[in-house]
Amino acid sequence: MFKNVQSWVIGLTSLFSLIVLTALAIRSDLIILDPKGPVGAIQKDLIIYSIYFMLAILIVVYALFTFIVTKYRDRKNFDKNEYKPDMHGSTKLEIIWTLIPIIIVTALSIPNAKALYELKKPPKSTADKEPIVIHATAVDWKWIFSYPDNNIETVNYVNVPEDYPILFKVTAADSMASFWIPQLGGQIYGMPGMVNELYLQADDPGVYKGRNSNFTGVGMTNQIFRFVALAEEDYQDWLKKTKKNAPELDVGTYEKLMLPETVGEMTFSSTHLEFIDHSKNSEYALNIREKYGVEVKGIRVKADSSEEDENEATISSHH
Amino acid sequence: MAQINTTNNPDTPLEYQSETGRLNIFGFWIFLGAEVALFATLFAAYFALKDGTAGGPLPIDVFDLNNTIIMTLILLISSFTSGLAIHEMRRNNVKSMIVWLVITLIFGLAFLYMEIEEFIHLVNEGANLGTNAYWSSFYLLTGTHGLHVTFGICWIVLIITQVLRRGLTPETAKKVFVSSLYWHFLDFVWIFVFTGVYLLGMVG
Amino acid sequence: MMDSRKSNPFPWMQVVGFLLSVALTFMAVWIGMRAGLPYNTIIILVFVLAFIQAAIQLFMFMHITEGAHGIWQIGKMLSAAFIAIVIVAGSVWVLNSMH
Amino acid sequence: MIDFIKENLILNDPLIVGANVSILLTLIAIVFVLTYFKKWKWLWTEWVTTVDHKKIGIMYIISALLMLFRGGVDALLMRAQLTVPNNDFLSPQHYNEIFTTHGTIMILFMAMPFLLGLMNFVVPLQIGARDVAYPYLNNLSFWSFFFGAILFNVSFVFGGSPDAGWTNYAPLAIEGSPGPGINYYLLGLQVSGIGTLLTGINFIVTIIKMRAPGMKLLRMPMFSWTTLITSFIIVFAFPILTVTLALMTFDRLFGTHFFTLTDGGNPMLWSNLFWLWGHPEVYIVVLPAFGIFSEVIATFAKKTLFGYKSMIISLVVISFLSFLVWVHHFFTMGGSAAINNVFSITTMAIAIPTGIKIFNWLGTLYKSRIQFTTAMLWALGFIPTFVIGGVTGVMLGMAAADFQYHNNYFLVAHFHYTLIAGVVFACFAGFVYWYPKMFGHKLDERLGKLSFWFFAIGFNVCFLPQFLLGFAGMPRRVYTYVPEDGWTALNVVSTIGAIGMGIGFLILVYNIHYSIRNAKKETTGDAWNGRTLEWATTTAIPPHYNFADVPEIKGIDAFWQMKQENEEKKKKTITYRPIHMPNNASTPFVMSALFFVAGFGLVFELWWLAVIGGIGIIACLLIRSIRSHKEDEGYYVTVEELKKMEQPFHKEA
Repeated sequence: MFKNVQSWVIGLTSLFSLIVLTALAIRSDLIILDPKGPVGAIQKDLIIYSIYFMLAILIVVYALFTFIVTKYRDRKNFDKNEYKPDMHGSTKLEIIWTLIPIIIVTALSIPNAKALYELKKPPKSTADKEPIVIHATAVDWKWIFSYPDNNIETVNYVNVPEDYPILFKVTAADSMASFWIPQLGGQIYGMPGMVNELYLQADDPGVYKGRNSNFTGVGMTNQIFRFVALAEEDYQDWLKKTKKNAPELDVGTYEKLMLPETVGEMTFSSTHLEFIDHSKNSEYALNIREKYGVEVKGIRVKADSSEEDENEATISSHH
Repeated sequence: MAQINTTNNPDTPLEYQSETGRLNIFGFWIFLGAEVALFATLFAAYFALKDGTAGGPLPIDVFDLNNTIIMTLILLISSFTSGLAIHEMRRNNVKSMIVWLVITLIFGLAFLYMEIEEFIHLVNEGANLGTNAYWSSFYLLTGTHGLHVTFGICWIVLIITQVLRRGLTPETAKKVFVSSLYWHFLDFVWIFVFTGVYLLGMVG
Repeated sequence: MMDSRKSNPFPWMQVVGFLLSVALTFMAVWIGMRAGLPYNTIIILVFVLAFIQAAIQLFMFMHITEGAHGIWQIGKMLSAAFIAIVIVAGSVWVLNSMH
Repeated sequence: MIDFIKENLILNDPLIVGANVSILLTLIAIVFVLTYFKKWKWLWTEWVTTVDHKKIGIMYIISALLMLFRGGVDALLMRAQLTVPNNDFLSPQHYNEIFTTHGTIMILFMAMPFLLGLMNFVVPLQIGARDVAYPYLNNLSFWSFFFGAILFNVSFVFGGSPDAGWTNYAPLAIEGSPGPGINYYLLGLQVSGIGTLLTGINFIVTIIKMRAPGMKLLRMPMFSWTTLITSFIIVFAFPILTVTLALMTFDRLFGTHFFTLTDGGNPMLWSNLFWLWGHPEVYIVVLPAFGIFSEVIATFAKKTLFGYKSMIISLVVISFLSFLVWVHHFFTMGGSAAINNVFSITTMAIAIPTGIKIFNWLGTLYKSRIQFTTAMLWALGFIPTFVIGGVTGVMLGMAAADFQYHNNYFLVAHFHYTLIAGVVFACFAGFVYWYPKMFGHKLDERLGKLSFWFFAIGFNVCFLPQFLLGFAGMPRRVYTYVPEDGWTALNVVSTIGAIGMGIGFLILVYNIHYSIRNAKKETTGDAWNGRTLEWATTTAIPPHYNFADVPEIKGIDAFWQMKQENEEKKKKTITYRPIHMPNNASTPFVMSALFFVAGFGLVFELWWLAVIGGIGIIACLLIRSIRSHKEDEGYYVTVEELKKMEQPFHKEA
C-alpha cells in the first residue's frame, strides 16, 4: 500500500529533477531551436508546431493517468460501487481515441509535406539572388569545399557571403558521411558515386559549427568545419586574396588528403574538380590508399573463377 | 507430442493421420512463408544492382534463353512427377510412388547439371562471382536456388531409403509429403528466377 | 476437415496444372521476346503470369487447402506475397529515387 | 598457430585485460563447483538436452540477465567517457567497439532472449498445452541463439569487437574496418538469427494448433496474442536479416560486390535491407512487452482487460504497418520529397494503434482496484514514460524535422524511451510477475519496489537531458566533445541518471539472491490471484506435463471464471490418462556447437575449420532425419506417477 512518505518522496524528487532540467535547458544553448537561417527556421517552426501537439497529448494522458491511479488505488474505505470488474470496453471511447489521433496525424502531415517540398527549393527570402554552388566532399575525417565558379578550394572551413543562398552539392570520397550545420538547417548524406543537394543560408555574419553526424570511424568526432558568413565586401576581398596568393592544388597534395586522418584548415587556388569527380567515380580514394600502402584489408582482390555455384565454402583466393 | 490417434475418418490421407504429421505439415507452410521472404530479399538485391554491370559482360550477350527454357521445363516436369508420386502415395501403391520419386530425382539432377554447365559457360565468358555487383547478385540468387535443389535431392534420396526400410507409415508418409512440398516450392521460386533474371535479362 | 480424396486413378489436378504451367511459361517468353511491347508493360505482364503460375503450383500441386488450418496456410502465403512485393518493389523504388 | 593466437589476444588495454581475467576466473570457479558437486550429469540431462519449454524459458532468461549485465557495463563506460569534455578515459577505437557491442547486445542478446524466455515459459501454460509444437526445434533454437551470443562475445576476448555501430553501415563495415571484428558481428547474428526464426515458426504452430478445448482464438490471453503476432513478424523479418548478413559476409570474405564502393556495389542497399528487418525487429521486441503489460495490469487492477478486440486489431495493424515504415531511418540519405512524405505518413500512422493500446490500458485501470505490487509498479511506470517515447517518435516521423533530429541525441533519447520504458520495464514486470511460477517463491516486494524506483527515476534523469542535448546539436556516437559545445552540464546529469539505473539493476540481482534465502515457499499455483490459465496449475511450479487434464475454457479470463464458477465443483474427480511427453534431445546442442565452430572458422577465414563445421552440421541434420522416428516416440507419464505428483497438493487452492 502506498505509505504517505513514499508518495511525497517521489513527488519531491520528480519536481526537483524537473526544475534542474529546465534550469539546464535555459543555460545550455539549444541551437536547433534558435536557427540563424531560413532553412533552419522552417524546421524549427515545424518542430515547435509538433511540440504543441505532443504536449497536448502528454497532458491529457498524464492527467487521466494520475486521476485514475489515485482514485482507484485499492484502500480500506474503497466504496464498492466504484469497482466494476467486468467493464470490458466501449466502442464509443474506442472511436474517439482512434479519430483524434488520425486528426492529429493529418494535422502534422500537411505542414510536413509542405516543408519537404519547400526544402528542395532555394530559400524564398533571397529568391532574387542566384545561389552560389559549393561542392562539399567528405573524405575520412575532413571536409573539402570547392568553389567551381571562383576556382578555389578550402579544407575544414567554408567562407560564404551572409544573407546569400548557397547550394551545397554534397558527396564523399570513401565513406557515408552526413553534412550538418545544426544552427543553419537540416543535414544530408554524402556518399561516393552520388551527389545530394542541400540549400543553406546564413542571415547574418557569424561563425557556425558544422560537422559530420554519421558515424564513419575513429576520426568522425573531429570531422568538423567552420561555416563562416562574411559581409559582402569581406567575402569579395577574401576571394581576391585567396586567388592571388593561395597555393595551387596539385594532384600530389590532393592524394595526401585522401588518406584517412584529421587535418587542419587549408586553402588552395584551384579545385580537384578538374581531375576527379567523386560523385561519378567512387573508387578513387580506395585506389590512392592502396597506392600509398594504406592497405585496406577489408577488400579482397578479385575472386578468381568459381565453377561450382558459389555457395560452397570452397572459394579460396584472397590477397 | 506425438499422440498417434487414427480416430479420424478412415480415408484421411496417411500423412495427416498422426499428430506430428499434422503439426509438421502446417509448420512447413509457415517455413515456406519465411523462405518466400528470404528469396524476396535476394530478388531485391538482384533488382537493386541490375545496372552494376561495369567491367563485366552484359547478361544479354552471355545468356542462352533456349537452354534456360529447357531447364524450366525440366523443373516443371520434376514438379509434375513429384505431384504424381503424392497421388500414388495416397492410393497406397508404394512401388509406383518410389518410381515417380526416382524420376523426379533424375529430372532434378538434370536441372542441376545444366545449371552448373551454364555457370561454367558464364565463368569462361568472364562473369564470375567477383566481377561486379550484377554478377555477384546473379550468382547469389541462382546459387542459393541451386543449393536448395541440391539439398532437396539429398533429402528425397534419404526419404526414399527410409520408406524402403520402414514402409509407408503415417510417419514416413508425412516425410514424403513435406519433401514434395519443398520440391514444388523450388519450382515456385524458379518461375520468378526464370522470369525476373533470364527473361527480363534478355529483354535488356 | 479433410475432403476425402476420391481415389480415382487419373491425377487430373496434376496434369491440368502441368499443362497450364508450361503454357504460361511459353506465353511469358512470347510476351518478352516477340510481342515487342514497351519495357515496363513487359515487366508487369510477365510478373502477373509468374504469380498465376505460382498460384497454380500452390493450389494444384501443393494441396494448400488441405489440413485443419488450410485457411491459415492460404493466409500465410498471401501475406508472404504481400511482404515479398513490399521488399522487392519497396527496395527498388526507394533506391532508384536516391539518384 | 601460436602467432595467430598472440596476434589476436587483446593485451594492450588494461580494461579489457582486467575483464578477461575476471571472465576466466568465473569460468574456472563454475567448472570447479560443477565437478565438486558432481553435477555434470544433472546439467546434461536436466538442462542441456531438455525439451521442457519451462526450462528452456529459464535458460533464455538467465542468459538475458547476463547479457543485460554486460550491456549495462558497456553503457556505464560510455556514460563515464561522455561525462566531461575532452575526456580520454576511453580511446576512440575502444569507445566505438563499446557502443557497437552495447547496441547489439542490448537488442539482440538481451531483449530478444528475455522476451523469448518469457514466451517459452508462459505461452504453453496460458493456452493449456503440454509443450510447444516442436520440442526438438525449441532446444535447437535456444542453443543456436546461445552459441551465436557466445560467438559475438568472444570478439571481446579474441580478435577485437566490431566497431561500426549495431547498424553496421557499409562502406565503413567493409572498406573501413578490416579485421575479424565485423565478421564476428555478421556471423554471431547469423547463428543466433536461426534460433529466433525457428522459435517464430514453433510458436505460430503451437498457438494455432494446440490450444485447450474451448479456447477459441478470441478467448486467448493477450500475452499469447502478442506472441502469435510477434511470431508472424519474426517469420517474415528474420529471413531478410539472414540474407542481408550473408550478402555482407560474401562481400568481406569472397570478394563479391553488393555493398562495396568498387565494381557497381551500392552501400545504400545495406541500409535499406538492414532497416527492412530493423524496424520490424523493434516491433518484435515491443509487442510482447505490450502483452506482458496487458496481463500485469489486468491482474493487479483485478479487472478484465479493456477493449480486448480493439487490442487485437491494433496488434494486427501494427504488425502490417511495421513493414512499411523502414525508410524513416534514412530520410537524410537523399530520397525524393515524395518518398520521404509517404514514409512520414506511414511512420506517424503506426503511432495511432499504439495510442489506442495506451488508452485501453487506462480504460482497464478505470474503475478498478489497483494493488501496487512491484510488477504493477513496472507496468504503471511504463505508461507515462512510454508515452514520451511514442510522442517523440511522431515528432521524429516528420521527415522535414528529422533532417535536424537524425543521428543526434534527441533520436538516442527517443529509442531509449521506447526500448527501456517499453521492453526493459516489461521484462522486469514479467520477470517479477511470473517468478513464483518459475521458482516457487516470490521476489521480495520491498527490494523490488526499491529497484523499480532507482531504475525508473535514474532512467528519466539519464535520458530526459538527452532530448535537450539533441536540441543542442550533440550528434550520436561521438566519443567526446569540447567545452565550447555547451553540453557538459546535461551530460553530467545524464551520467548520474545512468548510475541510478545501474544501482536499480544491482538491487534487482541482490533481490534474487535474497529471496532464494528468505522468501516463503508458494503452496498454490495461484500466486497473485491470477486471471489466466497459467495460474491454474495444481502445484506452485508446474510439473513437466503442465496440466494433468486440460480444463475446458469458457471465456477470456479462463482461470478467473473457473475460480468464480467452481467453488462447489472442487471435489470433481479427475480421471487421469497417461500423458505422452517428448524425449530429451542431444543433437541440437552438438549442432549449435558446430555452428559456433563453422562461424569461428569463417570469422578468421580458416576455410578448413568452416568446412569441418559445415559438414558436422549436415551430419547432425542427417542423424536427426534418420533417428527422428525413434526420437519422436517420447514416453508416457503413467497414471500412478500422475496421482503421486498431483495428490499431495490437492488441498484447497
